Amino acid sequence: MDLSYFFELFLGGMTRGSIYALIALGYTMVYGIIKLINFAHGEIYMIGAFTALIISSVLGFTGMNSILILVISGVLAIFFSAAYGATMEKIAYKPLRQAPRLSALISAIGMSMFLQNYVLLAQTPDFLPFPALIPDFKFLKPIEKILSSTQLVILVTTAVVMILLTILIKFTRTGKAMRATSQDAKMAQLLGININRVITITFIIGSATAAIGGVLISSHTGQLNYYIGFIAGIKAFVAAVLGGIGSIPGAVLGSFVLGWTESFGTGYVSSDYEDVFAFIFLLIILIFRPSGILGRSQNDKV
Amino acid sequence: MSNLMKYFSLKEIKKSLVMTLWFMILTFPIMVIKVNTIENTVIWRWGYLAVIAVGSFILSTLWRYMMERKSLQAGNESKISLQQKLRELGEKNPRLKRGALAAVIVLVVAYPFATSMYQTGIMTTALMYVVLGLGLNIVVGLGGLLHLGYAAFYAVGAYTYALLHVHFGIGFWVSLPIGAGLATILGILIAIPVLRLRGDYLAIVTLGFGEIVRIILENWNDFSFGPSGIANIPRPTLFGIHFKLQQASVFIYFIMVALVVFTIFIVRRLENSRMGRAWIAMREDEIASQSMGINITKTKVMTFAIGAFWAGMIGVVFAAKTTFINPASFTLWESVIILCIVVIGGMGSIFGVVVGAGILILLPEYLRAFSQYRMLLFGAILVLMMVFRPGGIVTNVRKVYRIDKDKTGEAE
Amino acid sequence: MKKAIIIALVLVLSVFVITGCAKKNAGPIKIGVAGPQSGDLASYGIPTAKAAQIVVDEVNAAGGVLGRQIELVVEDDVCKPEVATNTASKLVGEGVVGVIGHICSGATKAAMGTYNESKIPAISPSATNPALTQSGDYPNFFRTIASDDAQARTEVDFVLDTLGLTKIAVLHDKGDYGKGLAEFAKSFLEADSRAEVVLFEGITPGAVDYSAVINKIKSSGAQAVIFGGYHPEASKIVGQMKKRKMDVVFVSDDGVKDDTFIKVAGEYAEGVYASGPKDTAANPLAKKYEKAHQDKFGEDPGPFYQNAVAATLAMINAIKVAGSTDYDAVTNALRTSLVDTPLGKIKFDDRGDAIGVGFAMYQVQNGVYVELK
Amino acid sequence: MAPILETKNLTMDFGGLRAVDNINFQVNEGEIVALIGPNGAGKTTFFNCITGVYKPTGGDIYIAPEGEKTERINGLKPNVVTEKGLARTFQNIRLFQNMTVLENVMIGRHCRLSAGLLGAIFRTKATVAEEKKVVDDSYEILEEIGLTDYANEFAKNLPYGAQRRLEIARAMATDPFLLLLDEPAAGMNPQETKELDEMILHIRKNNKISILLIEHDMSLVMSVSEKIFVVDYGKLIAEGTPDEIKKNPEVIKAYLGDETDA
Repeated sequence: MDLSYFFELFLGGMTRGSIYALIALGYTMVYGIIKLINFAHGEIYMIGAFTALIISSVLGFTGMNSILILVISGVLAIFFSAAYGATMEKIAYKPLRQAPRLSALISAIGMSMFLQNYVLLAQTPDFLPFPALIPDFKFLKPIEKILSSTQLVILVTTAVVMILLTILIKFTRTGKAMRATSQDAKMAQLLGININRVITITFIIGSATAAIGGVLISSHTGQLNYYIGFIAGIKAFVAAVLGGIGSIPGAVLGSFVLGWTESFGTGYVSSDYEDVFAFIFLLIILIFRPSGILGRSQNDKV
Repeated sequence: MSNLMKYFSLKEIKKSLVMTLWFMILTFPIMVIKVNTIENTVIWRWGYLAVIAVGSFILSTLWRYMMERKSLQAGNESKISLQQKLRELGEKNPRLKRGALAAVIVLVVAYPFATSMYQTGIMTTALMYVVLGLGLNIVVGLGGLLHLGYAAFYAVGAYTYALLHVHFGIGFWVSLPIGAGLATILGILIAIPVLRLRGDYLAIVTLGFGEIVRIILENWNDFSFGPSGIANIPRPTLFGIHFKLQQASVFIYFIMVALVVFTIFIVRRLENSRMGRAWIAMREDEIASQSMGINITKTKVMTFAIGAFWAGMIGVVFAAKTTFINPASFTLWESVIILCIVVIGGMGSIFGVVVGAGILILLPEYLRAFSQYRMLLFGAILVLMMVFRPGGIVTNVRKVYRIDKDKTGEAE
Repeated sequence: MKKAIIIALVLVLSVFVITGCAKKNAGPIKIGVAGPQSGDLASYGIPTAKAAQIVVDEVNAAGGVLGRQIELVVEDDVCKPEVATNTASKLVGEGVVGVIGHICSGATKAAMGTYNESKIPAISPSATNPALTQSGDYPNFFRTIASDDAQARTEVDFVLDTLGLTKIAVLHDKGDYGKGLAEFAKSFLEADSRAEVVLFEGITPGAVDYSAVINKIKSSGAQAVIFGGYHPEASKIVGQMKKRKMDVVFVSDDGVKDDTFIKVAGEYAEGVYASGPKDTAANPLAKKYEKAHQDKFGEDPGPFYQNAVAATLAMINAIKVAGSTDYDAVTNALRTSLVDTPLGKIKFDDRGDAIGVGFAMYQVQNGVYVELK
Repeated sequence: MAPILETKNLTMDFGGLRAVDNINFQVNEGEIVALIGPNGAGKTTFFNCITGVYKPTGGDIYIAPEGEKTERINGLKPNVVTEKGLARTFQNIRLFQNMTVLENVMIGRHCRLSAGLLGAIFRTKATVAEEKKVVDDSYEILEEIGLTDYANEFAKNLPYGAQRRLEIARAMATDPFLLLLDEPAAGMNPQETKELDEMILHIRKNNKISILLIEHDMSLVMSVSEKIFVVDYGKLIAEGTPDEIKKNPEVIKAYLGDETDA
């Protein structure tokens, strides 16, 4: 066994995992509150990335400092993604609260197609290079072969976002309202919680984390097009389910486990079947823990 | 119509203006600024802002009007479904029913002769999706199991025929039952490990299963010829007669008509049988149905298997129709489109699936005039359809049993 | 009841038989253009439609061919085989005498059967799958681009002979094009005693990160990577390899020999090798049609534009030489009559490949692809 | 009289929580037995153990239908338990909402029928006859319960009281020797409760079914049951005739005391 090879795969899996995690967090939050597989979540991530690309290239012409560009375009990406998320909820999901769950799923699929083609038509179907907004850190020079500064930023951001979300949900009023809504929306409403507001806030937060993901991941891969949200969304969904959908630490853990599965599967077997490993692993986990690694078992009350 | 006037009141106009402003902000970066980081150019398209402004003003007003209409309608529950109306009409006038039936038959038979080969091809595709929709309807609509990997069974059918032809020279008619049978077996195999999973967990695992099948077909060259696919698959023959292109397309059309009739016949019989009732009971309440003596394991495996059967069968037809298959035809989107047919049409309803397939398959074809806006409109239509008619176009009606009063009287 | 149906049927049928009788007229000669016009691959199909339009406008302005005007019928196949069969039957129904297209190999294979039975020749500017010409199943198929195996041969020869590298990793994107090419490269390498294939793997397009594959390349000790696929994946892989300071030569294909690759990969693109059609920039016809595109559409032409111009010119020339739109005469003319195109003077061999259309190796030097002589 | 249902030291743990604690319990043939206790005492869990929804963690459950051997049914699947002749209703109504009333009852007959896939497709003689019989039988049950007017309505459109009765009709359709009713009177008005009272007695008389019920409505419990078991915190604290239970100080303390508070 070559230990350094193992270690490199481990780190690579971790990078992948943290990328998935940034998207999976939003997925899992929305699911936790309204039990909807938000198929269009990946598109929000894509729109965040696109907004950052647009803003940063406009600012690029002004010759602004690159850190400032990163901050401004990041903030605007978060703002616009959140706005898209909230608007999408109002249009495509809110009228369907009482409808069969499959209807909401189809509405989400429709939204996903709409947003993809909206960006395709308004911008371009081609891949565009995404500027390297994150500078190379000097202190990473000795280990740059193993860990790039973008990777480090992604890892740190994932950790910070997860901690902030956990604090938000555990300790704030809004968080309590969210938990109450996810447990029993009807009851929460009776207790005077404005569940419409809670759901909107959830979408805003979920979309904001997706936007952060969009900006960071695009700087990591250096390119984007209108379609990047689809695969990333599916993977994040798998990660969220793996960890136990609805659970925030679960989403992060699930993402890392998925990242490692893919990384080790590729490294020790073959990348031909990368996704197959991921899905088979998911299946095995679900057979033994039908609610995911950290998911609460949802026994029906009889 | 009179309450439409109120949307011209100051208050409503103000609401629309707020929405307009919101959408102008929302769409600003993506609509107005077009960047090209390859050429390093930025184009400002202020004109689009005006389009967005006018468009969202009108749409926002229209939206609120429609929403209000919808909530008004929600009040009166006694909405009779289209299917029920038709059925009642048919019962009242048996002659009308027979006449309509005859007209439909004439239309169906005459269609390929009246139109071009292209139109026949499109209609054949639509008919294929009718059967696929009916098959998935058993799993999703009747069994209540959210299945996102249905295209895998479709692929099994297509590859069965293609590979049987390549290796053994076996023809269409022999492959048809084999393809359906293999898909059924695969349906059973996938059902067993996922028995314990519910709802969305089932959805993601079936999605994964569909992807696994596709990836295997892509990677395992020795078996499936990989991504370059299998070409020159023969079209169906009739008693050894090979048809010319035009005739063959008409022939496949009639094969599909026959298969649609066959499917509707079987599915109708199943849905009102002991087994069909068990499927619906499982959909309605798994625990209660188990407590009423239904073997959930067996029922679930059955829905998966029978659902897969149709996909396998149509897969064989698909291979024969396109004469070329590769794994790219069996992606997740394929499964999603079939699911959309079931849900848009109206879950659990045969008539609904027929309508859904018609809309979803023919609409994009006729939306071709809008070429690049096609998928955009398609997405928007899916959302609007669900928002304004979440139960699908056709709401399902259960069989009405007539009881022979005298008989039960005797039994007492 | 039954009787009524039968009578109705007979009536309906007879009406169709009467009206359906062939109506032949001496209107314009119709030529079909098939390829993706919408969806994510539209950027590969639209340039072909534009090329055909430019050539046809020019011919029509000069009085057409055989005294008749040419009319283009553009149809969308979204690059999907199942759609392509419908597209093909639509074109057949329109009465086209020849087709420029299709663009993607899979869609082409699905459509060719329909054209073959209807005796219509098709010239593709971009379908590179070797089986299209080598299997003998598509006698009516021609193309103005060289096939994948020729390209793989060029790449392998370059790596072994010119660069003198022997330990080679072959990667592909699991797609029709990329995997086919990679498999040819692998088999050529294995047939050569000098070379050793240390890794053969497919990567997943659209994946967010390729570090695991890159680690694998690193530990395999490969001196060169031959990649079959398109530029988005190539730029991700090259970028991540360079970031890790890996000193491995990257050789790729026509899907990467695209200026977009250089723009997307930026500094990391420097030194990358790619095979591509021989440089035609010096060809006067290529210059002429490039300018025509600029004049008409105000932008640079897209991928396969010159190949499509060549295909259209060849088709029209064949009709002219044949003196009719008869299938046998036209295909014979395609095989025998030399035509001047942006790709040089070409005609087609018995299998349908254009003679004289081949590949050259390019390298990114100072941000542009430079042909290596 | 031999017990047709008997539990010996039945125990059910959820993690650290013991919901059912060593309960010994019998129902004799033809009896109407009530199981009472404060909310959360473990009554429904006890039901779920017997009917196979939960697998008990300790003890045994035996059934001995008339003329058959005693059989241990621990951990059998709910549908198998139902086949063996125990049928239940649910505290929170679990009807098949989008099926008609008649179909709901027909589902109850499911385990007594045999038509399979081929039978359904080819409409064999046996299947047609069976289908006809199941419709007739189900209709008969609806008549007995008084729901014939609603036969072709969706279950979800029924008034509340009728939904409760439909649950009982559906359970009866499985042809049980013992009917387990989980709070059948919950949410009913006194008039409806009184009708329920008569119905329960009628069912026993007419169909020779024994009945075990969980109930909060004391008037119903006292008037229909012959034997009452009282549980509190998962433990059996008393058993006896209604009169005995009324006088039992333990029960008054644990249960009736609670009631008067509320």
